[in-house]
Amino acid sequence: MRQLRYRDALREAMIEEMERDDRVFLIGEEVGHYQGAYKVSQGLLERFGERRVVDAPIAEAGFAGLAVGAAMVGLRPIVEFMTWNFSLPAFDQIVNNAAKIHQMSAGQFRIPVVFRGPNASARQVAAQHSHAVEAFYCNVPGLYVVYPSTPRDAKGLLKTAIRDDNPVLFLEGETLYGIQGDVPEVGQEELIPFGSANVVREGRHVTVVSFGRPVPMLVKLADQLEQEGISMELIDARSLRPLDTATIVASVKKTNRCVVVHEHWPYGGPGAEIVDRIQREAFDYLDAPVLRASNLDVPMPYALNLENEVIVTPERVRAAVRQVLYLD
Amino acid sequence: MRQLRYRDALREAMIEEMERDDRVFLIGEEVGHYQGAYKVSQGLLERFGERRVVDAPIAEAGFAGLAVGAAMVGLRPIVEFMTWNFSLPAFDQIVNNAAKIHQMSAGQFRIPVVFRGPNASARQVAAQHSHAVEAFYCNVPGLYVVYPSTPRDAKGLLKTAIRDDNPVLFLEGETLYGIQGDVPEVGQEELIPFGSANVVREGRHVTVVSFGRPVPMLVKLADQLEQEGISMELIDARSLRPLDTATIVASVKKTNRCVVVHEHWPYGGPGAEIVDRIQREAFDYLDAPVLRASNLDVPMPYALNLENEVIVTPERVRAAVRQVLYLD
Amino acid sequence: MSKVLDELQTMYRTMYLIRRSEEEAARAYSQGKVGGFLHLYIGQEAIAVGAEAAIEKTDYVITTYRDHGVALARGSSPRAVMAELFGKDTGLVRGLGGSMHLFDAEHRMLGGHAIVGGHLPLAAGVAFRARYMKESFVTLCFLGDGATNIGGFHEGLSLAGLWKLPVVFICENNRYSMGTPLSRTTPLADLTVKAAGYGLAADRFEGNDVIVVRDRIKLAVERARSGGGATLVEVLTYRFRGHSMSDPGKYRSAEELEEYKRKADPCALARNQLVASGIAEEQIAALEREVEAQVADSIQFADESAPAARSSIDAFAYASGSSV
Amino acid sequence: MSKVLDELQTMYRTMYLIRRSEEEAARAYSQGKVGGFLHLYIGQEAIAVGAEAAIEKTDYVITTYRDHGVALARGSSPRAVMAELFGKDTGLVRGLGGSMHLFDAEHRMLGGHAIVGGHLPLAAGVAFRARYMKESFVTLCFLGDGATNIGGFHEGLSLAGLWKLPVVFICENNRYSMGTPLSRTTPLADLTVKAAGYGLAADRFEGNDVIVVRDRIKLAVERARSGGGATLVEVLTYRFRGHSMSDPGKYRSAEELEEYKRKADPCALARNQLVASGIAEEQIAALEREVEAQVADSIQFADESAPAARSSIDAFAYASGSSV
Ligand SMILES: Cc1ncc(C[n+]2csc(CCOP(=O)(O)OP(=O)(O)O)c2C)c(N)n1
Ligand SMILES: Cc1ncc(C[n+]2csc(CCOP(=O)(O)OP(=O)(O)O)c2C)c(N)n1
Ligand SMILES: [Mg+2]
Ligand SMILES: [Mg+2]
Repeated sequence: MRQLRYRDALREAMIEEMERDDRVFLIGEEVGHYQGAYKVSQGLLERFGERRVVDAPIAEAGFAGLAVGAAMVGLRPIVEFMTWNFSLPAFDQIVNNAAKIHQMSAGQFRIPVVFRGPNASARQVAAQHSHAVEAFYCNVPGLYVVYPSTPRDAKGLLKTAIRDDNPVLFLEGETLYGIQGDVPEVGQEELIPFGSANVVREGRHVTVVSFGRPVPMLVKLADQLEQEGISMELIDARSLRPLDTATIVASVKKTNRCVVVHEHWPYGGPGAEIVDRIQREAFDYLDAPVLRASNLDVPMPYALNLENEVIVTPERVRAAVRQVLYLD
Repeated sequence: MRQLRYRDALREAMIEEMERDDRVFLIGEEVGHYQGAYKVSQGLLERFGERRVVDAPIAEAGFAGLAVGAAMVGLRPIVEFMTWNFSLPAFDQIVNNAAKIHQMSAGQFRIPVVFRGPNASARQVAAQHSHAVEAFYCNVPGLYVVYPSTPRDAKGLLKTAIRDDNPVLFLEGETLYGIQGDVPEVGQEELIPFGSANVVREGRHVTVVSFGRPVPMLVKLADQLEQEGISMELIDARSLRPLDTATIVASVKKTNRCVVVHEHWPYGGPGAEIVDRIQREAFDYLDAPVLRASNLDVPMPYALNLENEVIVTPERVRAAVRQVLYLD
Repeated sequence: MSKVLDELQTMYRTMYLIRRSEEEAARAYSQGKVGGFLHLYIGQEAIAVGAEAAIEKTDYVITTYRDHGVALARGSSPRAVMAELFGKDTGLVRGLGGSMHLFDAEHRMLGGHAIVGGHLPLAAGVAFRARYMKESFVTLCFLGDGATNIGGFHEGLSLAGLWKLPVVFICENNRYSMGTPLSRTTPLADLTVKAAGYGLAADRFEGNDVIVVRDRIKLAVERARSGGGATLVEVLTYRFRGHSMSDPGKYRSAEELEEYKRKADPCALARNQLVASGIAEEQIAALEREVEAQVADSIQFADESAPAARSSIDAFAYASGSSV
Repeated sequence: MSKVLDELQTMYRTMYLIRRSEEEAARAYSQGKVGGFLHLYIGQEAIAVGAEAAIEKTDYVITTYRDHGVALARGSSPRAVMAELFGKDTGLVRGLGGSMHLFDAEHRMLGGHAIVGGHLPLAAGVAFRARYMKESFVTLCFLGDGATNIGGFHEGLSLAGLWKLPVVFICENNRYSMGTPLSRTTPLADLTVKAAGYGLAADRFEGNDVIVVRDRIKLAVERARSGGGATLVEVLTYRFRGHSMSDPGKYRSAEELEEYKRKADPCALARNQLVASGIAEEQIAALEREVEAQVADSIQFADESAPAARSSIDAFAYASGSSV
C-alpha cells in the first residue's frame, strides 16, 4: 500500500471532503496563510481560498461557538485547535452548545462540527500545554471522541467525522504527525466507522488496550515482550466514545489478563472506563485485576528527564504486564 | 446534637472562618445584596460588609481568575459559582491556573481558593443547568474535590477547605440545602479531613459507595432493603480527590459485593475510578463484578417525568444490588 | 384600515399575546404545572415584537433563557410554547428543553440559551453562513445587560466586527441582572460605548414604544443586510416581574416598579397609540378577547396533552445518520 | 555622572543583558540544550526595562510565555533563568516550568503564563489585594496584541474597570500574533479604542525608546497608585525573531524586518543615547564586556548544573500543609 505521513493523511481527508462538499470549511488559528502551526493544513489556502480556509483570531470560545452556530444553519465546519489545550477556554461552547443543542431542540438542529488538533504532551511544553483532554470530554453525551494512532486511521476516521451529523472531537498527536504508514490509494475511499477498535496485533497471554500517542511505543514493546516469551495482544481503541467494548472484552476473554495504557491522568477518564467495562463484562474470565499504566498524577514538568518519567513509559507498561501475569 | 440545615451549616463555616482570618473573603454573583441565589450567604454582607462579601458581575472566568491572582499574593478567596454549570466558562482558569501555578512555580506560590456552589441537577432546569461536574475536575492533579451530603460534613469539610493551601472544589447540592442534620455545637470546632470516607451505615451483604446528592436516597433504600433481608453497607466517599480507597476496599473485602452510585454521566469520572480501585485492590474478594447505577447517558431533559428517569433512581440501585447478589 | 394602523394592530396583538401568555404561565407555575426556572418577558414585549417587525421570515433570531416573547413574536405556536412549559410531548421541543430552551426551526428561531453570553458566538456563526453562502439573511441576537462582561460577548462581537458579519446584537437593558443594578456590574452609563472597541456600529434608545423599536432596529438590519456589518443596539427597558419566578425582587423599590409600570408599559403604550389613531375601543377589546381565547386554548391544550414521551430520552442525544 | 545618565546606563545594561541572554538561549536551543517552545524577547527589550524603571520593587508584574525579558528586568538571576531554560534543578522554577513559566516570588514576578489571555484575570486579582488590604502597590500586566480578542482580556479589564483596580495592562503590540498581522485579527488600527468600553484610561506610543517607555508607563502607574484606576497602554514594537524558535517567519518580508532592525532597535537606540550624552565608547564597551561575561557565566552555570531533580515531580503537585 501507499505510504503516507499521519499529517498528510489528515490533509488528504480534509481535501477530499472539502472537494466533495462545499459546506465543509476549515477554521482556526494560523490554518491559512501560515499553513498550520503543525502544517496539517499546508497548501489548503492556496487550493480552497480564504472563503473556506479561515484564519481566526485568538478567540477559541468565539470560533468554536461560531462553528456551532454555522452548523445549526447547515454548514459543516472543521475547527482546528492549535492544540487541544486551547479548547479549555472553549469548554463551555463544546459541552453546553455543541453537545446539547441537538437534544435541547428535540432534533430540530444538527451540529456537524469536527473539532481537531494535537492532544497530550508534545515534548517539553510543560504544564499548561500538555493536556490529554479525553478524560474531560469522553464523559459528555452528545459528543463523539476519536483518537487515531496511524495514518490510515487518521484519514479514515477524519472522513467519517466530517460526514457525521454530530459534533466529533478528533484528537491527533504532535509526535504522531511525522509517522509513516499504509494508506489506501487515492480513489479507494475508506471510511472507518466510529466504535470499532483495531486489533493491532494478536497475542495469547495478555491484552493491552490503548489509544493515540502510546500505540507506536506499544507496538515496539510487543516485539520485545515476544522475545521474552510474552505474547501480547494489542488493541487500539481509536474510537473512545463510542467505545468498542465487544472487541476489547472478546480479547480479554481469550487472554484473561489486561493492562490499559493511556496518557491522560490516572483518575477516571477512558482508562478507568475501559477497566470498568472489562471487569463488568469479563468478570469470570479475569485471572488478575486489570491494571493501568498511565502518565503520573502531576502537572507536566518541563525538564526532559522529568517529562520522560511522567509520560507513560514502556517500563511501567512492562511492569504492569508482568504483574498481571504474576511474573514478579 | 444541634440540628442545622445544610445551607446554614455552610454559612456557619464561612462565618467562623471569616471571623478567624481577615484574608478570607467571599466573591460571586448575587452573594451580597441579594443574599445569595440559594441563600447560603444570607446575612454575610451585613456582617462583613462589601469589602469581604463581593458581588461580582457575570464573568466567571474573570472572577475565578481574580481569586487565583489574589491567592497568589496571600488572600484566601471563597468563590461562589451560582451553580457549578457556570464554572464551565471558567474551566481554563481552574484547570490551567488554579491547579498548576503551585507546581509551575516550583512551590513559590500557593493557591488557597475554595470554589463552591450547587452541583448536578436541581429539578427541571434542563440540559445546560444540570451538570455533575466531578467527572471533569477529579481528573486534574493540583485540585481537591469534595462533595458533602450532610450538614455536618458540609460544615466540617468547608472549614478544612478554607484553611487548606490548595485549590479546593467544593460541590454542594441545590436539593441538599434544605436538609437537616446533626452539627456540633458552636465552639466545638470540627475540621473533617480530606480523604476520609464516611461509613454511613454498616451492613453485611453488599457495599454501596456514593457521594453527594444521592446519599439521602440511599439511606432510605438501605432501610427498605433491610426489610427485604438485604444488609447494605453505605459509604459516603464525600472527598472525591483524594479518595479514601482504604475504607472502601475494606468494606468490599467484608461484603464481597459492591455497587457504586452517582449522578454524573456513566463514562469515566469518579464512578469508574472507584470501580477500578476496587477491582484492583479487592480482586480476590469480589463475588460479582462491581456495578454502577448512575444518571443515564443523555443530556438532562426538562420534563419532570423524563428527568425522574434520567437521574439515578432507587429502582436502578436496587436492581444493581440484587444483581451483584445474584438474586434475579 | 391603513397599512400602518394594520401593522400597529398586529404588533399590539402579539404583545398582548405575550403578556397574557406570560401571566398564565406564571399562574401555571404557581400551580405546579410548570417547573424549573421561568423567566418572564413581561415589560419587554415591545422589543421582541418591534424587532420581529423589522426583519423577514427568512432572517434568524437567537436569544437567552428569557425567550418566550421572542418565540411568540417569531410565530411559534402558543400551544406548542405553553405545552413546552408544561413539559408535554406536544411542546415545541417535546418537553426536553422547557422554558429556557425554545427552539423552532420552522420559524428560524435558534433557541433560548441558558449560559449567559454563550449564544453570542453562535449568532456570529449563523451570520457567518450568510457571508459564506452569499445569502442576504440577517441574524438578530438578543442578550441581557448582564451579559456584557463575559467572554462570550467579547468573542462574539470581535468576530462579528472582524468579518463584518450581518448580525444585530440587541442588548435588552432592563437595568438589572438578577438582583444587581447595572451600576454595580459596569462603570459605564452607556453600554454602546463598547461598540467602537469592535469596530461595530451602535444605537441606543428607550424601547417601550414598539414603533420606535421597529424603526431603529430596521436601521441596524438594513446596515447588516447591505454589507455594513454588525451593530450593537442597546434597548432600554424594564422587567415587571422578578428575574425568575423564584425571585421576590427585594432589590428594587415598589415605587420604582410602579413608576415604570405607569409610564413605560409597552402594552399600554401600544394600546394608547391604537386608541389615539382612532381605532375603536370596541375593536381593540374584540382583539383582546380573541387573544384571551387563544391563551386559554393554549393552556387547555398544554393541560390535556400527553406528557413528554419516554422515548424522547434516548432519541435525541445523537443525530442519527450522517450527511453521507 | 548624573543620576539621569546613570539610570540610562543601568537600563541599557539590562537591555543588553536581555539581548545577549536571548541570543545565547537561541544558540543553546539549536544545540538541543533547551527544549519545548522558546519565545525570544529580542526587539522588545525597551518595554520590560522601561516598565521596570517606572515601578518599585514592591510592585508586581505578570506576563505571558514571552517572559525572559520581564524576569531579567525584574532582577531575576541570569543564572537561574538560563538554568531554567536548560531544565536544571538550579533553574528559577527547578526545571518544572521552562521558558514559558518563569516565576520569581522574591522579585514579585508572578509568572509567565502560556494560555493567551488567561493571566489578565490573575492580574486583576493581584491588584484586588491592594484594594482589599489598602496597600499601595501597583500591578503591571504584560500581554500581546493577539490577546485582545479573547475572553480573558475582556473579563480581566471588565473587573479592573468596575472596581478601579490599581493595574496597568501593557499590550506589547509587536504587530503579529504568531504569523498573523494585526490587520487580520482586528478591524481596529488603534487597540486602545477598547479602553473606553471598560471605563479605563488609555495611552499608546512607540516603545523602542526606553526613556519614553519609562515615562509613559510611569503616568499610568501613578494613576493606578493614586486611586485613578487601571490603564490600557498599547506599546508599539516589533519582534526581531520568529514567534518561537520553530517559526521561520515567512509571513513578513526581509525588507520589513531589516527596516525595523535599522530604525527601531531598542538596544541600538539606547546605546546611541548614551553616546550622544557623552558617555565614552570605551565605558560602554566595558559595560558590554561585563554583560558578555555574565551571560557566558549563566550559560556555563546552566550547563554544569545538575538536571532537574526526580523528587520535584511529586513535590509540587500540591502545597503541603495548610494555613491552620
Ligand atoms: C455564565 C452564567 N453565569 C450565571 C448565570 C446565572 N444567571 C442566569 S440569568 C442571570 C442574570 C442575567 O442578567 P441579564 O443578562 O441582564 O439578563 P436578564 O435576565 O435581565 O434578561 C444570571 C446571573 C448563567 N445563566 N450563566
Ligand atoms: C488560548 C490560546 N490560544 C492559542 C495559543 C497559541 N499561541 C501562543 S502565542 C500565540 C500568538 C500570540 O500573539 P500575541 O498575543 O500578539 O503575543 P506575541 O507572541 O506576539 O508576543 C498563539 C496563537 C495559546 N497559547 N493560547
Ligand atoms: Mg438584565
Ligand atoms: Mg504580538
